[in-house]
Amino acid sequence: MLQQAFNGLVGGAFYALLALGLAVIFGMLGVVNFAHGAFYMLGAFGSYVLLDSFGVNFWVALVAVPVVLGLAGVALERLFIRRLAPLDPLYNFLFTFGLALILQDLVKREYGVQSQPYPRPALLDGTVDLGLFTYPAYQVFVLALSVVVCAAVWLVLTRTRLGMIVRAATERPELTRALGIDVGRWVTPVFGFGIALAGLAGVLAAPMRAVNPLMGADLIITVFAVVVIGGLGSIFGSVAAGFAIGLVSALGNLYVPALSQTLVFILMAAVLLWRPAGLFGREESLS
Amino acid sequence: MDGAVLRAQGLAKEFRGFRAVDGVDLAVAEGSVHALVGPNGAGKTTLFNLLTGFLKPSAGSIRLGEHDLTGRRPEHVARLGVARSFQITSLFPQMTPREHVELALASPTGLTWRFWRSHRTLDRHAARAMELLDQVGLAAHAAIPAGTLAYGHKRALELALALALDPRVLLLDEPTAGMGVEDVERTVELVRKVRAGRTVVMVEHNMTVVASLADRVTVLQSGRVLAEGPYAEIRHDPRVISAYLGDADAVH
Amino acid sequence: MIYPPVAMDIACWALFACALDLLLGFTGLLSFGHAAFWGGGAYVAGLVAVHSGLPFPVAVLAGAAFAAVLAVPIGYLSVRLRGIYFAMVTLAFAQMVYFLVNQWRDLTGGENGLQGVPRELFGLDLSDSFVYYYVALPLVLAGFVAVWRIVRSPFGRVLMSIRDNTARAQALGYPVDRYKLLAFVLSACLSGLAGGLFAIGHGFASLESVYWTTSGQAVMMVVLGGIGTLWGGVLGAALVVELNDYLVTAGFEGIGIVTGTIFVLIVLVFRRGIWGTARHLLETRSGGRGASPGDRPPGGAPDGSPAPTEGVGSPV
Amino acid sequence: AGGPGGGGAGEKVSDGKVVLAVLNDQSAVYADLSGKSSVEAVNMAVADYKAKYGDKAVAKEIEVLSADHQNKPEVANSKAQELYDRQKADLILDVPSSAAALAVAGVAKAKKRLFMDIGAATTALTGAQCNKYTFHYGYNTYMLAHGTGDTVTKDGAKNWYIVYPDYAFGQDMQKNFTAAVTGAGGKVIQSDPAPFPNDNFSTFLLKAPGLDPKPEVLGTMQAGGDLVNLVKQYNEYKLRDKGIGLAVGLMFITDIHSLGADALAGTKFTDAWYWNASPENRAWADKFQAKAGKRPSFPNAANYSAATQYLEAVQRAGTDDPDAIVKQLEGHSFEDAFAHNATIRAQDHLLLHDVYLAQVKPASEVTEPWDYEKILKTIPAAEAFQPTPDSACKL
Amino acid sequence: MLRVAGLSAWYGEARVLREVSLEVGRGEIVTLVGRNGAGKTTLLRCLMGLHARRDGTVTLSGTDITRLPAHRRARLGLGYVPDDRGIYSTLTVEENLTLPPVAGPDPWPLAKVYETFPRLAERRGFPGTKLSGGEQQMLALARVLRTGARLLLCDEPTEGLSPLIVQQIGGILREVKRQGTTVLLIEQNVHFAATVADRHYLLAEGRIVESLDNDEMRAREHELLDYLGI
Ligand SMILES: Nc1ncnc2c1ncn2[C@@H]1O[C@H](COP(=O)(O)OP(=O)(O)OP(=O)(O)O)[C@@H](O)[C@H]1O
Ligand SMILES: Nc1ncnc2c1ncn2[C@@H]1O[C@H](COP(=O)(O)OP(=O)(O)OP(=O)(O)O)[C@@H](O)[C@H]1O
Ligand SMILES: [Mg+2]
Ligand SMILES: [Mg+2]
Repeated sequence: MLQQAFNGLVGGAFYALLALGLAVIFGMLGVVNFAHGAFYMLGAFGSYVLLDSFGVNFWVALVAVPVVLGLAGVALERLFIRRLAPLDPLYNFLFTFGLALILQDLVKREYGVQSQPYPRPALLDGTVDLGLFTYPAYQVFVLALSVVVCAAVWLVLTRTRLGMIVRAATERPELTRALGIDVGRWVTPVFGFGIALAGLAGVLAAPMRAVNPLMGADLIITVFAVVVIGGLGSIFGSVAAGFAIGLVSALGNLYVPALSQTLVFILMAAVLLWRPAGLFGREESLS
Repeated sequence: MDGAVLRAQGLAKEFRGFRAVDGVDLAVAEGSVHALVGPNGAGKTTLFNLLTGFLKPSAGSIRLGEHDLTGRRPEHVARLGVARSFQITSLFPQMTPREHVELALASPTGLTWRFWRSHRTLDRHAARAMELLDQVGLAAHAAIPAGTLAYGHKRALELALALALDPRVLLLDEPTAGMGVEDVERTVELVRKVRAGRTVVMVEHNMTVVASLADRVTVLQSGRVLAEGPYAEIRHDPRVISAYLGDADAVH
Repeated sequence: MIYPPVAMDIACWALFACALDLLLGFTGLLSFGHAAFWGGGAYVAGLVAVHSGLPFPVAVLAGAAFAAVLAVPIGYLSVRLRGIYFAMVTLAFAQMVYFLVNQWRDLTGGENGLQGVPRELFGLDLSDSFVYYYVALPLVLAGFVAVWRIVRSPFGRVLMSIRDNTARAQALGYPVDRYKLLAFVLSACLSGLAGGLFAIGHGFASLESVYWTTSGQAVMMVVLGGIGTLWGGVLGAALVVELNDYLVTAGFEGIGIVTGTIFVLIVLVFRRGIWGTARHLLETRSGGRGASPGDRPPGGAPDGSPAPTEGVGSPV
Repeated sequence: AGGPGGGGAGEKVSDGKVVLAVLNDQSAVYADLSGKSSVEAVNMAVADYKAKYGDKAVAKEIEVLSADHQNKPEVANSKAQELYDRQKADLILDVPSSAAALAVAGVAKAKKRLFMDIGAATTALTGAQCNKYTFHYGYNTYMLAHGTGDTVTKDGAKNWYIVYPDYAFGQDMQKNFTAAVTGAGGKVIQSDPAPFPNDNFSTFLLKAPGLDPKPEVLGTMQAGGDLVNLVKQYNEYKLRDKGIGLAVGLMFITDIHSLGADALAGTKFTDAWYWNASPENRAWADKFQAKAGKRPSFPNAANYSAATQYLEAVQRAGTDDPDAIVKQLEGHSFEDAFAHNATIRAQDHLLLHDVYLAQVKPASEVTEPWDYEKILKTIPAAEAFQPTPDSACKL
Repeated sequence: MLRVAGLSAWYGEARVLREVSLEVGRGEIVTLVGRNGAGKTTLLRCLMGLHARRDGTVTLSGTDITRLPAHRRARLGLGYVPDDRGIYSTLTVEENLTLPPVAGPDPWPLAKVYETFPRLAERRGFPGTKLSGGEQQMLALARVLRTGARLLLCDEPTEGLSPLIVQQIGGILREVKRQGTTVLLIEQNVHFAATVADRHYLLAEGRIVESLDNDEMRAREHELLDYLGI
């Protein structure tokens, strides 16, 4: 049971990282990034390609892939997202939806739909004794890393001036410029960073999950639900909801398998009825 | 007070521990113009939001004549005859002023549920709409999208909309803010004209307007009623002077 | 000439897209869960046809009615939410319907789909797609007329005002949520009608029809044609279906690359969609300047796309 | 090609040519295990037929078409109509994914043209939804479950824990597997539905060792990406070391190729055909590799075989009239590169043939690319498939 | 300090500013008056670099800033108080205050801001748009004071404020003037304008029609009212 709970947290670690990236991007740019799952997939594929074609190992990939994807995110923001930013958020939602289709199929054309092999890093091949039970070392590593990353991001965004600027730039880009802040300079890296987080989750997934072009497509819907439960744009909420949903779905699989597919969505509907802005979302003022 | 159409009792609103409205008793006499004044942040707009159902009170009750308004939704309150204008303009940017007013005129008719009828049926309100726009001085701008109106014109449209509902009680939140003197005067005239047969409650910082229109003034401070009475009385109340008016005549 | 089964697909999708545009373009609600209604209509129409042997229009209308009924609870819960929240919640509800259809295998056939749906019309032989096409067309047309009528009704006017400024509409005495709900139900009903015709046309209802990609496809058609243009949806549907049909035999492996690229281009450069762009060009040509905003006018996007539906609390 | 009875009097082949259409998934999840490479296989069949009969060939002109159904039943359905009507297809081949296959079967019935399904697993094609013009060729859920369930249980693993994806295919597999295991004297301790698709199976894997009694085999009915996920995680939790073996309901050689042999080493499953099982198989596989650049999966081979048998039937019948062909195929027994000891059962149009129980080799024993399987035994045609036709099937 | 020459601006086809030229000296308070829709707001937006379709030149302390993006202008000491107040709902009151970077030699310390506007101190942890309309107006003004901007561009800063606060703002403007700050003010309230400002520009239909000093303004008040409707 405890072990199951722990296992739920490991699953939650992926949700949390993805939800965090999504929330950072949404919170700061007001963009719901449909392509987030695709970048997760690219993260996994990135590490596969590095290993397969260049013999670059997991540890290097862990750093290099997110960086590269982050840069891609920067370019993406500069070229496209920014243009759509002043319009209804719907347009960026749709833009990234199209982008997701493209990325997915580009990879599919190149590598086919079959899953690609990716070994666990040798260093983490063993198990760790956690006192109450032993657990695969790699999964413990995933959990730990994700907790650290999430905490760090949360601190930066809520406790620093950076977070403040980006929030302001999101809400009123024009006025923010008029107040002396070069909006573009701040928003772009944040977008890149959100994408990098998706990439990081992808790299972490490669050794334990099927690496194929479709790996992000369905996951993203669940992550949407997670983010909504946590409160769209709430950094803390998304991370907390990520871990919580991991936990709940692990236990759900165990006790009510018939509901396991719908559980997240039922939860989401329930949360929204009760708190329309999600668990940690900022409540809207009137009506 | 007898003859009060709108009556609030012990009305309070709390925002996360902050009491913006804190036990307000208010009785608005039928047919009167009642001004609500007070320093910024005193809770006037919040009180309006409570009275019109945009906020749910934390405590207290609201009655409109024989109806209990407490906790009702905004559209319901509007149906019962309480119309409001917004302090911060709130319009349909792509609709023309005329369409705005037509829509407001159609609201009580139930006509708008007919999804199988042509929208031309709304035209039956056109004449009345133009009349109202003319009253507020917008006739010349009747056909351009409201989003491109200058600020003062938007304020005038706000007023026309509230009037279109032909309400029993009209709540105006700073109807003259952002208007030039001429428009202010026109608005004062207008309110004077439309008050016939209805009750007006207005938030206003312009004491000239208050002086010329209001039968009674309620002064709010920190969510509570500080003083109440005719303007002539209130303006000399030392508490009101120190909390709100200051050396008012120097400015207005 | 367009091949009848393809033409029928286009007609059904077009109606679906128009029904969705009623919500997206005219009420400002982006539903990403309309597959639930299209698919729900498909399954119910299929089930009625399979088990009752009634003429197909009856089955199709039953599907539409079911979609409308299904839309009541879903709509009731969702219309209270705004903007992107609404999109995500409808998506979630549709996924619930999807899983339900998948798991309720005895009734729906699960993943295998509901197979062997007959096309029955008083003994008329409809097995030929040509015949079916012409027999079913009036129903589709009736659907279009309904959408067109709704948009140009007093009710439609209120929807547009809700789209532009919800709080204001409320203050004018309009019970906003109820209007939104009725719009949602009408839109769902017409989507169900389209889905039912589609299912009868193909002779089966598939799980695919309730999957979120179906919702995505419909949204794409609307955007391609032009949000809030109504007829744009027809154009979008025709293009998407034809394009898919072409790609199926073109031997090109990346269908997503093509559709995705088109989508992205539309969003980036032809935001008004095809119909919207054409209409705009026509308007500017004929000297009708209307309001041609240079900068961003306050509120709503310049191109007739829905303004973000924000409440009173939003900064002005 | 052309409609039934189409073509002028005395003309044996409608429109003067025979049209074969491969309708399968060329862009979605099943693209790799069959897809375009199966089109290649069908081309090989055509070439072989022409070479074999030369001038005597009834089908002088043969055209091979292909279309991508993207794994969507609607697309499969529309495309099938178009293929039969406009492109004058005489035969549609492959159609993986049961939903699409059933949809095409409906079209075949309505248009009275032939359809030989290879990729789909559902027994409904030869059961409730069977029809005169539809044939099921290669494998089905019964054969997969019984081959593995029965043999593995008889080999000593009595206690099973089954995890299956919660959709039609998975549910069918679970039912068939349970029947097979129980029939062989084993016991299914528990079977759990898993979400589909799913990327995290740890709940089930953690639970397995704690079941009472402890299962000896974990039977998984997952396919494609889900299977890969499950196996990766199975290894991570080191269940094999804990005495829980792995049996897979449905596995294609492409799955082994993508996971690497070591990840699956020791896993048992039923394979409809294996390229390196016999010199004959291998000979054909070499020819295939020369064209397609890779070793064939069993659907590749089955497509070749189905096309060949169809053309042979045309040759025997002397016409491409569908009803005549059906008569030729029903009850026909034959032997080719794919099908050994094969018969097409007349009552339900199911192809019965020998299949293999296979085990994945550890990487150390893999001697050449794609050399992943050790054939444990051949399951004879009579045992491999349902012994009696489904009574729901009325042709 | 500020020199504007030949400024024109358009919304689509409609020209709303026509060849506007004006000058504001260092340490001066100058108001722009004119009826609703005259183009006052548009003029400020042009000065701030927020309006794309414009023509003409703008010079700040001898530097040509016509082509500079808005944020560079702000860095040069332009402080903008928009007519809609421009308060961020996602930022707290205090964050709203500290958001813009310091842009002048002697910015107001936060303590001084709070001392001047005690209401803001009370609500410092609340989201900015949860403030009342008047409080938001104070916040918008306080925000640019804190940056120490050298030239304030204020679009109707007294709108919706209580008489007491209006007097207070008058005091503040006079004080910043003493410190050498320049102010360009849009004002509908002629009395108020006359009490704080040195000079006035009259704007009508996108043109500067007159430039008046305080005495002229007072003397011709009635004539102006009739003529311009202000
Ligand atoms: N939704 C809300 N959440 C939190 N605080 C609020 C909210 N709405 C209003 N307040 C606070 O309640 C107090 C009263 O606000 P209100 O808008 O009623 O003032 P007001 O009297 O109308 O002032 P003004 O004359 O400046 O418009 C203010 O301090 C404001 O900050
Ligand atoms: N976004 C826009 N699109 C088209 N026209 C506009 C737009 N914004 C303003 N206008 C027009 O430009 C003219 C000048 O507007 P501006 O806002 O500058 O006036 P103003 O003098 O500030 O008025 P007020 O005192 O009411 O605020 C007005 O006629 C207005 O209708
Ligand atoms: Mg107020
Ligand atoms: Mg202005």
